[in-house]
Amino acid sequence: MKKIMNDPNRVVQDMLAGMIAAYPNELKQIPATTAITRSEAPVSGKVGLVSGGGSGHEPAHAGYVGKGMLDAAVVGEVFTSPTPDQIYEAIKAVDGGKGVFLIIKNYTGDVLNFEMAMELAEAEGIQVDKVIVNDDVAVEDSSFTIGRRGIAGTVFVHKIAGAIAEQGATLEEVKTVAEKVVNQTRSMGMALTPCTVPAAGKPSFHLEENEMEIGIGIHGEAGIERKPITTADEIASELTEKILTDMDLNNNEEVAVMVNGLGSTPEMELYIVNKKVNQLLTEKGIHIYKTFVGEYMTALEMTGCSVTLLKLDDELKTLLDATSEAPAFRN
Amino acid sequence: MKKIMNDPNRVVQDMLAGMIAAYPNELKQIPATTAITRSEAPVSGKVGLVSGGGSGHEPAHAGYVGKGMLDAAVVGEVFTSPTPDQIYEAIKAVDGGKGVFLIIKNYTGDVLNFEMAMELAEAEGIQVDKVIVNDDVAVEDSSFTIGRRGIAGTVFVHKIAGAIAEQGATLEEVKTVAEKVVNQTRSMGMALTPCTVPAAGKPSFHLEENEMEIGIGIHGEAGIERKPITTADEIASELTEKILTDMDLNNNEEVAVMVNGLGSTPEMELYIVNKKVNQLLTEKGIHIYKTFVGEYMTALEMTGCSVTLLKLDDELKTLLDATSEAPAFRN
Amino acid sequence: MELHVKDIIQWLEKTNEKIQLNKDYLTALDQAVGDSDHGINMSRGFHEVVNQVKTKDYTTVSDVLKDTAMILMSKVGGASGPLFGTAFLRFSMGVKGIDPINQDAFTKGLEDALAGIMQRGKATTGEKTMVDVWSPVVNYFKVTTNVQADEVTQTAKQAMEQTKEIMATKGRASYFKEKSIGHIDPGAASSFYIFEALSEVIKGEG
Amino acid sequence: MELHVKDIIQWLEKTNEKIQLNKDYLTALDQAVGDSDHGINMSRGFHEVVNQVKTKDYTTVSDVLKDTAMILMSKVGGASGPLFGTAFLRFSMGVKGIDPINQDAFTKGLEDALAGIMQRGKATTGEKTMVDVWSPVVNYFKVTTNVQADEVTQTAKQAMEQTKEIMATKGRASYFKEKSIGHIDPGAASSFYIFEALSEVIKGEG
Ligand SMILES: Nc1ncnc2c1ncn2[C@@H]1O[C@H](COP(=O)(O)OP(=O)(O)O)[C@@H](O)[C@H]1O
Ligand SMILES: Nc1ncnc2c1ncn2[C@@H]1O[C@H](COP(=O)(O)OP(=O)(O)O)[C@@H](O)[C@H]1O
Ligand SMILES: [Mg+2]
Ligand SMILES: [Mg+2]
Ligand SMILES: [Mg+2]
Ligand SMILES: [Mg+2]
Repeated sequence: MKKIMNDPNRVVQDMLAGMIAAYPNELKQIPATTAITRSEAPVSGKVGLVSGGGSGHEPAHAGYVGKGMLDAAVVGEVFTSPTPDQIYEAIKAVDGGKGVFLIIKNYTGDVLNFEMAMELAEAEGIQVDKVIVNDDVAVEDSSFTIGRRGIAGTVFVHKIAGAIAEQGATLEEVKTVAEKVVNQTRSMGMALTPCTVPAAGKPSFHLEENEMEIGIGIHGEAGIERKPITTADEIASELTEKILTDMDLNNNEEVAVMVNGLGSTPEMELYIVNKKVNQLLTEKGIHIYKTFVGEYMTALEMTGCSVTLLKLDDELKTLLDATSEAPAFRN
Repeated sequence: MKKIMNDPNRVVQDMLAGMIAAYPNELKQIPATTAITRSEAPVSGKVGLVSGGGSGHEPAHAGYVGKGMLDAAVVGEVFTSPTPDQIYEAIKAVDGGKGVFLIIKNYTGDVLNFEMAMELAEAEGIQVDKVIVNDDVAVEDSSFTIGRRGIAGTVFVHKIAGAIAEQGATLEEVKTVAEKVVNQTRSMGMALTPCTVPAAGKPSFHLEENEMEIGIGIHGEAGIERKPITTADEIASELTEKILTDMDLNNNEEVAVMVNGLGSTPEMELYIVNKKVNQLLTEKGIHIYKTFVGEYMTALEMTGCSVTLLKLDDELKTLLDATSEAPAFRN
Repeated sequence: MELHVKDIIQWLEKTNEKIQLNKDYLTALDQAVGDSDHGINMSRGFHEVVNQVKTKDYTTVSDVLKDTAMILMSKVGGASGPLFGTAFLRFSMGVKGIDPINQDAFTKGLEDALAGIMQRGKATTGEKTMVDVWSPVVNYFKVTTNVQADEVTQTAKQAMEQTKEIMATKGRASYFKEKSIGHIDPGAASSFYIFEALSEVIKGEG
Repeated sequence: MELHVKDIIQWLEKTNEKIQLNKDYLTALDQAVGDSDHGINMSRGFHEVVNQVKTKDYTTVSDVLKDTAMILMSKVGGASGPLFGTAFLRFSMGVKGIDPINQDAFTKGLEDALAGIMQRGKATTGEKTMVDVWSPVVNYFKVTTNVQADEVTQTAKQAMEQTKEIMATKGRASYFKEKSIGHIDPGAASSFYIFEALSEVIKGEG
């Protein structure tokens, strides 16, 4: 394991200190927690947006805290959901009287911890609602599974729910649009090399020199298939086709595209993937409204990428284009 | 070598196609070249800014093309300076009648190719001037060497020269401010693991499992020292101290800080480095005006980071804060 | 069987020792069917439990267990944190007002704890989770007049090893589908340490 | 010695063959003291030279060399592109109006080429660059009444190997300081192939 760190058990604390040092006017840390809020939180008369999860996915989630996006992000240990007490502190800190909305990725740990925090907050009389993001089509979505994982598509939920909340929408309106985004977002990823949790010290899985894994999760959870590495075009096609199979997308409909790097993949390669994704969609008559290429939801230093499609309508386009001042999402 | 690509000899073409596909309204490619300009180029009455260099440093340089920053970036093969004919095409394409300014990193190849292009353009009656960026304090700056390399600090030159050009400054004014930035910018980097040029197929150097290299170049050129990996705090201190030794920075002066990832380093680790950089500067009474943490000037999938300090005055602060619409630098 | 505050604390301490000792092993189990953090999570949680619990003067078993619950809840994280937290919280509530606790009270506590896990995790047996260890242990306590330390360990151990054969349908391991077969569930293993520690406490008090 | 258009084209073809054959070797040399691209750069450049030159009908040696220069300039990139480009451009200018070229003309061309490299690269001998091969070869041509193919190869080869001993003070290799010692300079090696190819052409017509 080669990492630039001090104590592997203190990476989260050190990272948060480094973030606050970088954005002293924009972000603040809730004392004695690993939760980060916008400096002006709570914004009165605005629904507060809280997301979070394990760390190791940077810039998710703290990088998306800012005007037009999240009010707070709760940061867990590496790949470990934050605990209810921390989430509860974040909820209290961003409650501006109009309720608080939680954006949760569909992992057992995240769901349990956020739900417990929600119960604590409701017991204190704070109005809380939530959405659970499950965009990863690599996992079967049936009643026999715990359902799909939340991956890079979560960033679209942050952006769009954040935009409508910023406009003064009610908790219910925020929930409605967030659910729409969740319903219209699909993603899938793949990896070439594993990543190492700092405190574990060893790679979380192994791939042969010529192998890749299609459908892998952002914590290294099993994907659909391990097979020899193919070309960027074939990888892009496989991810895109799998997503399209699961999406109700017609000719002439509009999408936002995200080609997301998992950590170690050079941006050059992400653009190479985007070339093919763009070509495939264009051939099918699908109109690409906006494209995002970069690192939005990583898995430490995993090598690989994911593709996300978000089906748009006029409402979502306006919200996607709205100003965001979050450090990791400026437009 | 595990890379997401099609033909290793076509990575640059594929990448550029993917970039244009991502930003069809913002960027365009000069036909039959590997040069990218803003879609509105040439902007009449504005000095045209051209930079570039080998590819593999993404988002540099094409990611910095946009209103408020560069007018064009000329993209060479991986780690290989672009050729004079390509640079010449870019110069012609962004000449809005007020002259063209070249931002060149101090490598023999870049300097030779850009200078030859400059001669070609001047022969055609285009007014051209240039600045050579040499921020890397890992290299001795003496008459016995070819001088310091240009690394991540180049992005500050793009940003600030871009801002003043956007305001309608003359070629001479652009040059004056660009030279000021070059004089007031210092950087140094380090690496934990090497990178592989796609067409070469093999890592460009080797580091032992417990080794790091301090002062390494962004193409893997030798640094100052190879030694066992130390803590993030020690790495941050070593880079920062070396930079400060070479900078004329007094108590109460202001700087911009950039903690740049070389490709594979998780953002988490960059923030851990920033924590210490921030602390060191603060202890010395140096005021941090703005901090940039992320991947600005990479070396394919090299693991490591660099620290850059830019000494600011009121003029530079205003220009640093000016709006940029470049895909990789939004503010 | 009669457990006083000091026995419960000893139980927690012994659990902690085992978890620290097997931290890397638990993480390795989670590497096979999860995200490589279970040992780290449990180690962080129980370390803190032991650290905090020993600084206080407790008069009731219920209070010790309640603090344990709150600490696990706020220190472990992931899926196992709220689950073990809920388990100890329900246990604490189940034995409230009883001190020291005899086998009946302990059984009631365990039963409530298991119900808590199952409810919180929406899980049942046969899904390759900690439930697959808690359930047979609870059952053993319910059907056995005179609980034997070795039988507790035995029951928990067998149950833990049995999770190897199961295909996960809950938690992160469920993403691994068939590939989850052949590996012990990490939460089952840490539950085993909890019961092995318990058995040693029971043995100690004779 | 008398070189016609066809001989010059053969020279370029033979150079290309050698460079393609040794592409990985040149890149490996650049790995030690540079950025791992020299073989790739030269291979791309000479491949294109040979491709384009064979499609045209040339009447003068100068024109072949001029096209070669322009193609190298626009295809090689890096430091070596403008340097080899300049070399062939000056060569072309130096032999303008002379066809076929005899030893004197060739020597004049080579001399101008070297001057071009040195001027463009602000380099002199002893800096571990291609200059350290071009310079002794030019010198050999200047002082030898009757140029011998084997002596050309010999001179270039020795000079190339000699670059091992030099500490680089120009180009990317200069960053490696003392560490550059012990490695052949990549541009010196590709220059050697150029002269080895030349020697084979001279021998063929000899
Ligand atoms: N729904 C559930 N019900 C009961 N136990 C569960 C459930 N989901 C997960 N677990 C238990 O939690 C363990 C994983 O814990 P841990 O690795 O700490 O959390 P995470 O999976 O969030 O990384 C599993 O081994 C399993 O025993
Ligand atoms: N200033 C210079 N003068 C003469 N030759 C030089 C100079 N700088 C570099 N070279 C030659 O160029 C070669 C490197 O070429 P190449 O690897 O293609 O370019 P780059 O160094 O830009 O990657 C060196 O081996 C050396 O022979
Ligand atoms: Mg986890
Ligand atoms: Mg190069
Ligand atoms: Mg886990
Ligand atoms: Mg080179």
